[in-house]
Amino acid sequence: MSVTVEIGRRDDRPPVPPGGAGWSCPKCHQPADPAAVRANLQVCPACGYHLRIGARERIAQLVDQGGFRERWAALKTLDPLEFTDLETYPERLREAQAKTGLTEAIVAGTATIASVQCVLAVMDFGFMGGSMGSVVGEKLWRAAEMAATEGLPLVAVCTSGGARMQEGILSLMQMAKTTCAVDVINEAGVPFVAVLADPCTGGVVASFATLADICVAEPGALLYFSGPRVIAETTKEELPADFGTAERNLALGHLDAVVARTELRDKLANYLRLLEGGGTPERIRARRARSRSPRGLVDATARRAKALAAHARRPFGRGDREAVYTPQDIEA
Amino acid sequence: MSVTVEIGRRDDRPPVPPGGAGWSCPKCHQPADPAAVRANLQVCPACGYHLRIGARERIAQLVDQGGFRERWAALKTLDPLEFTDLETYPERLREAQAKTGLTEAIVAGTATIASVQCVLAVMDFGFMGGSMGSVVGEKLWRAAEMAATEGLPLVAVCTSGGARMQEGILSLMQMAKTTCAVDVINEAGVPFVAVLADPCTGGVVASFATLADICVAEPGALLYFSGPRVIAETTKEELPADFGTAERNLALGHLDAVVARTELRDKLANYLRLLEGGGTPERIRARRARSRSPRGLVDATARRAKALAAHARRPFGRGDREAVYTPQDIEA
Amino acid sequence: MGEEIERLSTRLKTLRHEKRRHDAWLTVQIAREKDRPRTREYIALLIEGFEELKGDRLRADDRAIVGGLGWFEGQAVVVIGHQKGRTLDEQQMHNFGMARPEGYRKAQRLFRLAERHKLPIFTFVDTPGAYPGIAAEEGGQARAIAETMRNMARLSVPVIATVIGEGGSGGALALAVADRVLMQENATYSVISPEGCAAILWRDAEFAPQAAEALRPTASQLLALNVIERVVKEPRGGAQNNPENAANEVRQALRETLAELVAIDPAARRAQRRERFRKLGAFSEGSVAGAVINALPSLSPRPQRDF
Amino acid sequence: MGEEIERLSTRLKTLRHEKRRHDAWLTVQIAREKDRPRTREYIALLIEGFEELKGDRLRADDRAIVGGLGWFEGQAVVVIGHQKGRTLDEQQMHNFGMARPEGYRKAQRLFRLAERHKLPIFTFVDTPGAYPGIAAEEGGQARAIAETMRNMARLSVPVIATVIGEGGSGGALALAVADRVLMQENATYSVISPEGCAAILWRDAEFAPQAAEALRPTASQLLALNVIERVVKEPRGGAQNNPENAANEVRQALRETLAELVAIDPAARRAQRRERFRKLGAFSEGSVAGAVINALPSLSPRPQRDF
Ligand SMILES: [Zn+2]
Ligand SMILES: [Zn+2]
Repeated sequence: MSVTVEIGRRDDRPPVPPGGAGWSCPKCHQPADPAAVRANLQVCPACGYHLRIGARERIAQLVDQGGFRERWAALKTLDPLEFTDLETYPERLREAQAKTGLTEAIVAGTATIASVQCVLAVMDFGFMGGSMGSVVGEKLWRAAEMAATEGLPLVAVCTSGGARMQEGILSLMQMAKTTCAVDVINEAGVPFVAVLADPCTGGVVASFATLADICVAEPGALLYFSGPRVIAETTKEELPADFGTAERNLALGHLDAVVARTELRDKLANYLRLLEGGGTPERIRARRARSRSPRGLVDATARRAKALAAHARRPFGRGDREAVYTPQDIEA
Repeated sequence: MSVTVEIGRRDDRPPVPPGGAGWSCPKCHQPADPAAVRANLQVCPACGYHLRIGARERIAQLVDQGGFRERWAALKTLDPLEFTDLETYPERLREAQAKTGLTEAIVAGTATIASVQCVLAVMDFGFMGGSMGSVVGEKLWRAAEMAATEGLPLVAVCTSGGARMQEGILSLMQMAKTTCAVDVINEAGVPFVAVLADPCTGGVVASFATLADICVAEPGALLYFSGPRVIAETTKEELPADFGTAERNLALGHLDAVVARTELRDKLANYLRLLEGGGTPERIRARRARSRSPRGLVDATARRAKALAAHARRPFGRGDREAVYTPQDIEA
Repeated sequence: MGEEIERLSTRLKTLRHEKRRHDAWLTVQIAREKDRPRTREYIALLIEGFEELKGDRLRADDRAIVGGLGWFEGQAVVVIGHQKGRTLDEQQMHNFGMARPEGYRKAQRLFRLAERHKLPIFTFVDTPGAYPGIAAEEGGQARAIAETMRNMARLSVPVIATVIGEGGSGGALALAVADRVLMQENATYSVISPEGCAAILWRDAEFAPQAAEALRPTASQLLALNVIERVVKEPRGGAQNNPENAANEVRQALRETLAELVAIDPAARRAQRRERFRKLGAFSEGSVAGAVINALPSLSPRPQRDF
Repeated sequence: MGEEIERLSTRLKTLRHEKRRHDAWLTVQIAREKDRPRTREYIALLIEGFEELKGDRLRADDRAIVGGLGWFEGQAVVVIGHQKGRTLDEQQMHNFGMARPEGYRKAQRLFRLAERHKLPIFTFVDTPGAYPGIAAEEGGQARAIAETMRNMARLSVPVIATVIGEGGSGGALALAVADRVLMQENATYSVISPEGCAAILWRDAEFAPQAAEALRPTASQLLALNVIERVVKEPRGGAQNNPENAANEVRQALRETLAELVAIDPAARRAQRRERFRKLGAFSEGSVAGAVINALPSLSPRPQRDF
């Protein structure tokens, strides 16, 4: 039922940073060569400002060469509420599709990140503000289910303005649905790592994204449930200048780390290997067999190969169980 | 091995409030008839100030007539560290025993509280400041184990200045030991209710006492881990006037309720019945059989009898399990 | 005559449309009605021997959420609900039913209590939404809501949520990841308030009635979308006109629903709860003819009452 | 001659007593030595690919406790420890290793991560005690410590605690409800600081050396009391004189202890952990002759080293 699409190591249509040839950083205003900015993963070489990137470019940055197979690309949103504001929902969808070349605000599939196989789901803020409707929820569910079934870790790169109002209550229900998807993951004992990119707000940050085993954000990313405008209108409180930034969230205990985009790929691979370090010998053997496939090891560095070997050595001992969670396992 | 002692409904040596015949409240300074104060459970009739009471008087206030059998009374503290400061530890123990008529800072046994059978452990601040040493820890362990084994709820009335320094590291270890005792209780799925009386501090409030299913305190009770003197010395911070009070702790989310001593008995019975309301039909039948013994129902009021009947009706449904906890069940 | 038919048909369509809008907006008004019974009123009318249990065991007791233990028809239950209050003083004390992270964490710790002692859980949903304050945000509002949902999803005990007023956004859903969601006839439940939706999509909050219509927030509409299981009748004009009668309708719905849930094995109940939320959504899986998944029943609004 | 024997014998007793006091107090000084390696140093020396994981997921990241994931000899482990810091700036940043409730809750959430992914846990204990501040108290210090202990007790994964400096009171114990407790030769572990004990019992903090002797806080004394399982050797004069060597001793102890624990079934391991703490205490059960329970081995302090 699902359609698979190959995306190369480098996106063949990388978004040129705003301004084209005469680009200068929106933060530090330093001019830079767009090609150099692209080569620096769309991060300003002068000040480290992280530009927003689309789902396909993100995938290209993270995965090994040829290391992504898209799944569930045929899933299409319906218009269950026949929603019309100033435009109809189908009109808005068509515009978003034309603008991004995507069918929905999320792209998901199987991936290899620095030789570690995983399921990867990446959101795209350019598609209706990365809003979460039925298709985003369903793809996340399927990604989680595949991770659980195949014993693969799940990586989600999240950027979203929140729920998709045009699907009304059903968009709200995606918060519960994706939360249940995390429960599926936890029950299977497979790792789940979330990367929050600018901006990540509303229903996404208040559901699956912040329930990951490890939750990191890109520098400067804005993260909040209620936005500054709503807060100001409702409470008249004055917001701190760095309200909602990744750095502030880190200090407030809500993130494991802030990770620069240039380090993200290696960090993700290390996180995944470490979290799998406690799996059963069976699972590790299975994983190892998969990782030995030629493609998986193409660009593995010596360090990674060493970690992989160490990973395989790891005996955990007897009595280790696959299913970690029980119905009674209500944790904070 | 354990010795049982009967304590009557009313203590035959009730502590006269300080000042004897000419008593006046240490808080509101209103004079009152000592007998009236005793009849009011050692609570000032004018302002509601709760006087400190010893373990035996507390038990007499809480249990039904003839409804307490002391257990483990023969447990005696050793002097494992041969501890000597200005006095030896054995000397301090003898003084405390002479002063209180107790062998240790805790009295424990089986009890009937407003017709509800339970295991009851009551601390005594008069015995070396209610400090927790090896015997306090062991009695709590045995009380918890009996509760778990017999399917009885545990009620602990806690008042303590903290760990007993004269037992050195072994007193510290009682924090871990009593915490493990709570785990025994939780694993068995039996209710545990703690009452914090003035003062309850240090190692007791940082171990079993605050891990109860329901944790209430008496009005005005002081509750803290580190005391005002230590805080002032270490941090030079100025303490709020109501620092550590039960009322402030309630507002800070650390207590379920503040319960006046005059309502404590009925509240405890209601809490225990409610928490047992989800037990298996088998356990309820067993409890009901016990509760039907003549003594158990002697002073049951119509309301209590009704609640008891309702309690027995309660069908929970299939698939209900005795052991609620699994090793994986790490909760907040 | 064909022209006249067309003209009348258009007119009828317009009128039906206007009636839908009127009905949706009217329901929003009733759901917010100041005198409407709140969680505490329902607790007083439905629960015997209620013992309130306060606090999140971390740093605060959030009065926008009330919780405790009590007897429902002889069965001990844990009850948790948003509390709005009726008078202005009460409303301020309860922060208009807008919970902070501390409130959601109080709910979580009461879930654990229920789970440990195998007590069914009733939640009452009545909130404009989670509180959008700086301290609430920085105290982890997002994750508090997410965790509350996840912990509800994991419960092995039966959970029934009843929407009794406004079911506003994630702040409402956090108490509604239940086995069954009941909803009073005049309650609403939506992803965003009509005013908020209008301000964003129409760029003018005055279009709230239009947004209310578009969001389909009423009980009968949500029943058609499978988002709730049951509409609970209210006295004519709304629950505030006869709270006892309203409570009796809720009581009957809770009794029947609980009996249904108790008959299910806990593990199966939990699996079904997850499946319930898994199924919510409307999408098709392209290329394959007839492979439309999660198609919905007709949404044509049925008239619910006459005013 | 009998008189001379008595005189010499008394003199010897006094000298031995003074030596014990001297040794205890000296160990307290070494345990607090500013240049002594701290948790971060041991992580750097023992753990490969360490990834620090911050935050309690509630409201703060307490820098008095550091935690994360890393490889220990090819096995992924979760590491959690008090962090004191060495320079004054570092010490202030880490609040001298005195954790707030946020720190203990960070430890708890890392326990959950370890449990979910079946990773063994290493803790490093090095704190004068939990932070005694108003906000810490009011933020639930007492329950945070209690919960941390309970959650450690419940873990099904292996847990090894190593006391590497000061093991001060409940704030230390909160990270030491472990399957095995290791302790460096010059570390201390006690219910209260010698100064605090002296201030209360001698009514004068100047009697700290006397209190240090009375509390028996040294590794060899605690081994005799069954409070720890193993004394880890240090380089002559203390770990600060050769951190690599000190770390290698810790590495060997951790390796051997982990191997021992991994061979035990998780449920049995958890039961044994509970039993370990259950047995700690010294009491007799009166009337019955010979019924002395938990009698201890001789406490006569054995000389550990020459200075
Ligand atoms: Zn720049
Ligand atoms: Zn008075």
